[in-house]
Amino acid sequence: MKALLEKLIINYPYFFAVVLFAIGVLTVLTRSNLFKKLLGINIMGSAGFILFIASGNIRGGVEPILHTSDHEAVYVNPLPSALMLTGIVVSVSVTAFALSLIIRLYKEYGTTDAQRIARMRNEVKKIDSNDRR
Amino acid sequence: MTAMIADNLPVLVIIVPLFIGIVLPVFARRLRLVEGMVVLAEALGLVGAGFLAYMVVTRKGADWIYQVGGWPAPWGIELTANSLAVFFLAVVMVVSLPIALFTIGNLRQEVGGNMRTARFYTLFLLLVGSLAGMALTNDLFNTYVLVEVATLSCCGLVSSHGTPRAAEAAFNYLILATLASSLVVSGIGFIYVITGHLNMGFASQGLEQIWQAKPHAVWIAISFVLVGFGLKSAIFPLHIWLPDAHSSAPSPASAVLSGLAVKGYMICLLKFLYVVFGPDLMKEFSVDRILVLAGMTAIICGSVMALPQNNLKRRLAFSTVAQVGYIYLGFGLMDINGLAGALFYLASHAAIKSALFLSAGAMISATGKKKISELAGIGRKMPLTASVFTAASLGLIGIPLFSGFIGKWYLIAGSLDSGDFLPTIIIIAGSVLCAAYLFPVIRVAWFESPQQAEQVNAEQQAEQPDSAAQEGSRGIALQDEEMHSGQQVQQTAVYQNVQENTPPGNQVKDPGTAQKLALILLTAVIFILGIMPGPFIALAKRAAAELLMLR
Amino acid sequence: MRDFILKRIAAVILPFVCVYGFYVIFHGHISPGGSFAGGIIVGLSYIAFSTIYGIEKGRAKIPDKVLTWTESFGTLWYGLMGLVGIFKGVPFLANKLAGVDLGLPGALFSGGIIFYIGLGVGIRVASTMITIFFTLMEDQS
Amino acid sequence: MLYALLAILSGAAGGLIVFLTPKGSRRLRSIITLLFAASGAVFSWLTALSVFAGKSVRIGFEFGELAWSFDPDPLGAVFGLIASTLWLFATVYSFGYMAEKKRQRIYYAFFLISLSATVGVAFAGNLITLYLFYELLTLATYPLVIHERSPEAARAGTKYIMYNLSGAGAILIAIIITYRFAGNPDFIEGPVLAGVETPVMGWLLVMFIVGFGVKAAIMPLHRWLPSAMVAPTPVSALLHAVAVVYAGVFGVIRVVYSVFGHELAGQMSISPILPWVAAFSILAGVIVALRQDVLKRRLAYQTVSHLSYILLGAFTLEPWGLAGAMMQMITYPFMKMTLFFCAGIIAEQTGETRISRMKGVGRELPWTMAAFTAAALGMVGMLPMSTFWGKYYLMKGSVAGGMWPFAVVLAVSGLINAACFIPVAVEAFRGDKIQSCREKDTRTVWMFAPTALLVVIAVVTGLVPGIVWPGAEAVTDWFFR
Repeated sequence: MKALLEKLIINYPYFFAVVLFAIGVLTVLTRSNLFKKLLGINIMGSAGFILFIASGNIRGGVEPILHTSDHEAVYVNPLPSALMLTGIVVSVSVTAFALSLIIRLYKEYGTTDAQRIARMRNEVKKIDSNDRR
Repeated sequence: MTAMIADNLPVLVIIVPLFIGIVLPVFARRLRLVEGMVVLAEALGLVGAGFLAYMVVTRKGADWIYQVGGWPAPWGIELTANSLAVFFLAVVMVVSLPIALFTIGNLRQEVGGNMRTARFYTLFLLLVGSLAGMALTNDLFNTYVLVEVATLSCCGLVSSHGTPRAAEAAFNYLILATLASSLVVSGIGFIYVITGHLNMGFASQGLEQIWQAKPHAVWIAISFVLVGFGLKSAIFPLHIWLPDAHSSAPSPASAVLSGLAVKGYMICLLKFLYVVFGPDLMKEFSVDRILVLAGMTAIICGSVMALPQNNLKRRLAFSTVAQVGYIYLGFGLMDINGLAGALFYLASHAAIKSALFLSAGAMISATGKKKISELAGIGRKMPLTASVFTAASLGLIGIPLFSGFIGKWYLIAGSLDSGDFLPTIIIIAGSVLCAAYLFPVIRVAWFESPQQAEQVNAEQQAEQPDSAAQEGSRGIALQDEEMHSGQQVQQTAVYQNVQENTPPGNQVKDPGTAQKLALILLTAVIFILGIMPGPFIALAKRAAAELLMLR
Repeated sequence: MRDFILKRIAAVILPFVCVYGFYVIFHGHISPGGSFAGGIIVGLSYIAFSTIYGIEKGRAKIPDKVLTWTESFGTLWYGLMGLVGIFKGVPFLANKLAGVDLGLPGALFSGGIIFYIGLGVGIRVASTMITIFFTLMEDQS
Repeated sequence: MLYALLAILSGAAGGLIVFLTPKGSRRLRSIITLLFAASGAVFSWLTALSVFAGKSVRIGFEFGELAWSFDPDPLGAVFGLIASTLWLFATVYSFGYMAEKKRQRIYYAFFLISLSATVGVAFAGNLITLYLFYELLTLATYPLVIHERSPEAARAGTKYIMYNLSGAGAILIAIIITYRFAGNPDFIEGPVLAGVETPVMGWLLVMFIVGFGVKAAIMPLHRWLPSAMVAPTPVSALLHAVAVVYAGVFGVIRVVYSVFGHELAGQMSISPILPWVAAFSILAGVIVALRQDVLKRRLAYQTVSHLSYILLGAFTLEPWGLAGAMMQMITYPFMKMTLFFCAGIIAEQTGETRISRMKGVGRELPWTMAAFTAAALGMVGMLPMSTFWGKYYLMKGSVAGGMWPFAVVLAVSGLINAACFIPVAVEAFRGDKIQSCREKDTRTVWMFAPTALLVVIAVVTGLVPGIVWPGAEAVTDWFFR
């Protein structure tokens, strides 16, 4: 038990990643508000980023910028951070796109609740076909 | 100059569509120019893919590895032009060229506005470029980025109609696809944490050495990747986004989504499983059995769910769910015939499903009707379109002379080789069910006149009471399109009164020349793959052998 | 927002914000940050201008056409920089191999084509942020 | 030899040309149809004659691993001959039957294309070609089944497709297994699986027989056949009593004699069961037929029974049995088509389809009912009719193979057949005239002429069986050489 706890404390970024991931998934799947879904997605994405970035971290390492004086220093792995920058770009575009979709839906239905939208869509269709008749 | 191009072909095939696509919005006012550039990009891509395939096939010995920026393997990004890559590249280019042709001249009406059309083309070419990249890349993170580009392009294509329905479908797709991306990136993260490499070859070597020490981490990585790509490629229980998304997109977009995008994710999954984890690890963690099981479930469930759909595009979308199952089944067989069959089936389904969606789209946009029962007698008004639809349907069912037959032949051979008889039966049952959901369409299109359709509709209506109240949930709403057919019948009757007064075939006729050319090209592909599968199946077999014997 | 103080302060600060954004873009290869972060700062400076002085005024400053051009050619610039390697007979995006002078580590003009690529990416990011902002605003109104 | 190819292609070419004929031109369409059906028959005859003369008529195409070849042996030649000849009769009958019906163009087009597919099945030189045309036959006949365009027809069509594609699926699996063990050699080079050891031999045979058995309407797999009777009468007569179901029967014989060979099949533990399956179909089919009131349905179930006669003969694995099967195969369709044609004439002239309401039909249509009576006698297997000889050799084969119970089965079946049809014929001549009979016109002539000719042929071949015996002999000699 103690060993497990120690492991947990040493690897706390991973633990947080898992927790964040769970929160994100839960939010996406259980909330019917579109904004909350979007937030869940972003939280989930952050979990992935943390996982990646934490993997590059080395205890006592220095930032990976070339210091001419100190060749012996242990550098933090910069690759995961660089990669996650790309990931963040992707996540930004996803968010922007999703927001524009949400706005589109809000303009149409006046709500951001997924279930309500589904219900209203069915009603709208009914009215439409009645009109046509 | 030629040497310059030939040496850099792997990267050029990717960047030419990408960069041509990106500058398109600038020329939005001159739509002709935009269309010309799209076709040019596609043609260049096709020529490049063909030439690359030729070079790879004639090349002796090891794969052609292209180092981007000249950086060697563990640090730089590699592009590997092996048999699998050129096979999928050829599929992408051959199928996307007709789709691009099909959009010429009639996309503007469907999407609305020059700028929107140009942006549609941008997304289309981005998707094509990223699919080409997925085929070629040998880097885990690069794969993720390309997958994301493809996913965003797909979402954009789905929502390009601009209707609230499309926006909703696109949003659901976006949420689930991003969930899948998070899973994939976490899976890649795990692989990176375990091995310290992002290059597929190095990661694979690392996994081989270390997996026994960390079986749980490897298992988590495998399952993340499997579920992530499974969600993106719509394997059965994870397919819920697909019918809405694929049926509410404009038909060229549906064609490219169902025909190619889904396949790209499957190729990624294939590379992750076979190249990164390797066949041994797959067997160790019974991934092969999971794939076979998932494939079989998808075949049956997808087909059964397609049966009650009355909306033509929804029926086709559910059919995609079923057909994805065949390919997964082949991936899981771990047998050279099965794997080659799956790859061939992938190619054939790409062509067939594109042809189906395009011809269905042509029918729908000509008549303005979406339901199968309303398309009665369309065969006489749009003979070419309906013929293409019929040929593609027969191909999907697996009639000899069409490409689907060859794919099924090798899948069955593979499943017999693997010693399990159940997949074989499922494959056959799948084609019978496929006939069950496609033959009614053919019958209605060719052999029914509108008056009879009305009668049949009325009878069915009497049998099935309106079940609108029970439906509601957006993701699982299977039949929501056909709930109100009662009102529709009345409307059809009005329409027919009009029709009887005006001479038939007045407005409804085959689409324009470019569209016809696109449909004919796709049908030709289906036939050529069916009658002379030799070189393609040889390439698929080579790819399968490379995947299986990599270790 | 028609707040006088805000407008005055913005008038003073925003040019510096914009310049800072370009600073971050140009120093991407030698310090933390880079073209993405810098591009966002540039874009945000403009977005702040539009929010404070009104959308119409913001739009007038940068027409749609210009946005489209910068967006497309920011990326195309990246591609062209990549093609330098191909024209020199070495792989795509090659830097040192293509014979570009890498300069001294730590100097501004070092890192070969990275500097120029960063410029293209920064412009693209900035214009994309602005486009996204306008798209969202447009939908709301 | 181009004859085989021409025989196959003439149907398809004719079908396409008929498609292109303008809407009103009935006469032109009829001429084209007749012309191409006749050319199909002529070329089939020419091919068959060369085959009987021992010449090689092979035509082959190779694409990658799939090789298509047309290479009829005597069995294929006989089947092609029967099918294409009877097609002529059915075509002429159609001119009368379809004259006032809708959608003739589509009808004649697919009628001709089906000829192509059937001849293709007959002349197929290897398993893959056989499979191809077998599938094409299903597809080409589908539009004919749903020709009425009623919901009932649509359901029947779906059922038809489902059953036949499932059967084809079983065949496909079996073909792939065979292919992996033995490649794809021509049938003419002797049994495909001779000298090949496979661990799944029994299953293979079962799969093949189940697959072809769907079209051959072996009893539990027959259900599509009665529902396919919604099709127009010439289609029922030709396709669902002869061509399509014969394709199934032909496939079974092919598998037993050309894929396995009678020696190998004889060694398999499953082979003694097979004749019993056929015997079950014979009795069950005809008993169910007895209970049907709709004439066409009764005929359909009786078809189920009679197809199994042929299978029974083939499953005895005896020369005499096979000879009987071939005699039955050659002679039976004449009688069966007569029955269907008569049923069609009755339905067209009086509107009656139910047996219970056919009293007195003979007063109105004496010649039709005379032909019906003759055909009914043929079904029973009485002497002046050619079917007697089929039954005779079948019984001989059963007894020669030491399987005398099957002779009893055949005899009992003959009695039940008598109970099926003789009362109908007798009742038709009793009672009052039917009120609702329509005037006879040229249509009746077109319909009656082929019927009468069929009866005449049946009587002549019955009296002089030597006309058809060489066909049966050639097949028997070929497989038991």
